[in-house]
Amino acid sequence: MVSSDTPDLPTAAGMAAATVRVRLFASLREAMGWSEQRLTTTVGITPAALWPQLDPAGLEDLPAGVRVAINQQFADPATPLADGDELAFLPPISGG
Amino acid sequence: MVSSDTPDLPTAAGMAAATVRVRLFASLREAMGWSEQRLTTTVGITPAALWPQLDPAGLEDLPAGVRVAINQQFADPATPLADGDELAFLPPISGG
Amino acid sequence: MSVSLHPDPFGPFLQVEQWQQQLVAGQGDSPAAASLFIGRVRGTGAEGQPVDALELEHYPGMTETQLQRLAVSCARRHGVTAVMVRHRVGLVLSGDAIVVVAVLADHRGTAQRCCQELLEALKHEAPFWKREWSSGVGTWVEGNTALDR
Amino acid sequence: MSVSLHPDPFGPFLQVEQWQQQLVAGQGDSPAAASLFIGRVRGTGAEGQPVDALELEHYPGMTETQLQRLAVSCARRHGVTAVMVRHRVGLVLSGDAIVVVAVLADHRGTAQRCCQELLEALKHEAPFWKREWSSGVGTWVEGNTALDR
Repeated sequence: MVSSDTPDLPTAAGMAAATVRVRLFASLREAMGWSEQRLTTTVGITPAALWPQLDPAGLEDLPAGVRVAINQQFADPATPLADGDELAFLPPISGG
Repeated sequence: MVSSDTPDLPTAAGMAAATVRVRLFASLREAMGWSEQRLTTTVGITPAALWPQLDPAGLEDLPAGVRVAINQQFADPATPLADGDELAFLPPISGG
Repeated sequence: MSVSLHPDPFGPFLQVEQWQQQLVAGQGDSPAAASLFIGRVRGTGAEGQPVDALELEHYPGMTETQLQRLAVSCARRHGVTAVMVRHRVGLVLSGDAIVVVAVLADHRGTAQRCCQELLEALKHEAPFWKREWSSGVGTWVEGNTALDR
Repeated sequence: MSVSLHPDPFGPFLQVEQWQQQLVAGQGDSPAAASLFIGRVRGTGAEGQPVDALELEHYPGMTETQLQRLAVSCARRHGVTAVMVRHRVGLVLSGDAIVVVAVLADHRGTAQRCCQELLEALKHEAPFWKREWSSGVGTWVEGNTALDR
């Protein structure tokens, strides 16, 4: 049963708004010209689907070697995002 | 031509006397009850052939795992000894 | 498990020694084997140019968590007694220590394997990004050198 | 190549640090990779009995030469920059460092492999003999523990 008292809850997947904190690092941060933004998008959108909206070149795909972290853990770019998530795009790692 | 003026030189292999310094270490030293002796033997004798003369049990073969060093270098037990050589019998190594 | 990031230079041997002393004070027994790796900033870059310094960017929060996770997982897999990781962040001068991995274990093989594996893991799975500074020009290093490079 | 035997206890980290500082003073450049191994006397023997100390016998002259030879050969084979070996002789108390192997190289893989290989080589090819002292009874250790023991 769906209550009509809770209009903010989705009645179908992908309809509710989600605020996501997006972070970029290193070469990716410099290429895009920003390090962090708050973005209002749709609950359930995936990092892969969000990327073309962020990339100034409007490329469909994540650049080769770029990995995704959700809430500071590596995640599949096809993971659905939830409201309040911290999403990061990470260029190829070079530590140690 | 063989000179009769040098009676100490061998006229046939294995005839001349050789003085060898024999050393034992660790468990072998304790089993045999001595650590070092000077031994007069025949030039060209091998450590393997010398062993039965040293071993109180009179065993023909070197005990399993025992290695030989001649002049402080690992050597084959079948290496002929020369006068003045330092010969050591080394029980199994356990360093590091 | 002892993992930390250092914005300032540290003495790698001092770090390992203090860590080990604390462990022994706590446990009363020194494990028989310690395997260590210390990585320093190379004086020359991939193209042979002189490198003045490396700048090390990280992801505050995630980097620490990820290092801790890698260390715990490697320690469990190999059954070692204790693992230490020290990693510089920020500007690291040429010749300075950038990473230290130390593993204590009862046996040499497990200590060595865990130390090697954790080093590879952190090079590929902990979020760090290097920028080489050479004659005032900074270049991001994309990916890690191979084991033999 | 720096190889030495020590009748008295030494601080393994101090040994490595001093050696490295001398190298850098001489060469002016710190190699990028250092791989180290420190072995200590176990508090328990092969049968689980408490061990108070190890007595380490060696073959004066041959042991030093052989260690040097093994270090040079391993360093050449792997193309590393420098190798250090410190080894105790005489009575070594439980928990004390008995052996230190340190390798400096330009690349982590070569440093790690050379360090491991040299450790195995010296355990099998350098004349040392261990006697475990436990409750006043000394027992010669025949052969080395396997890598995983």
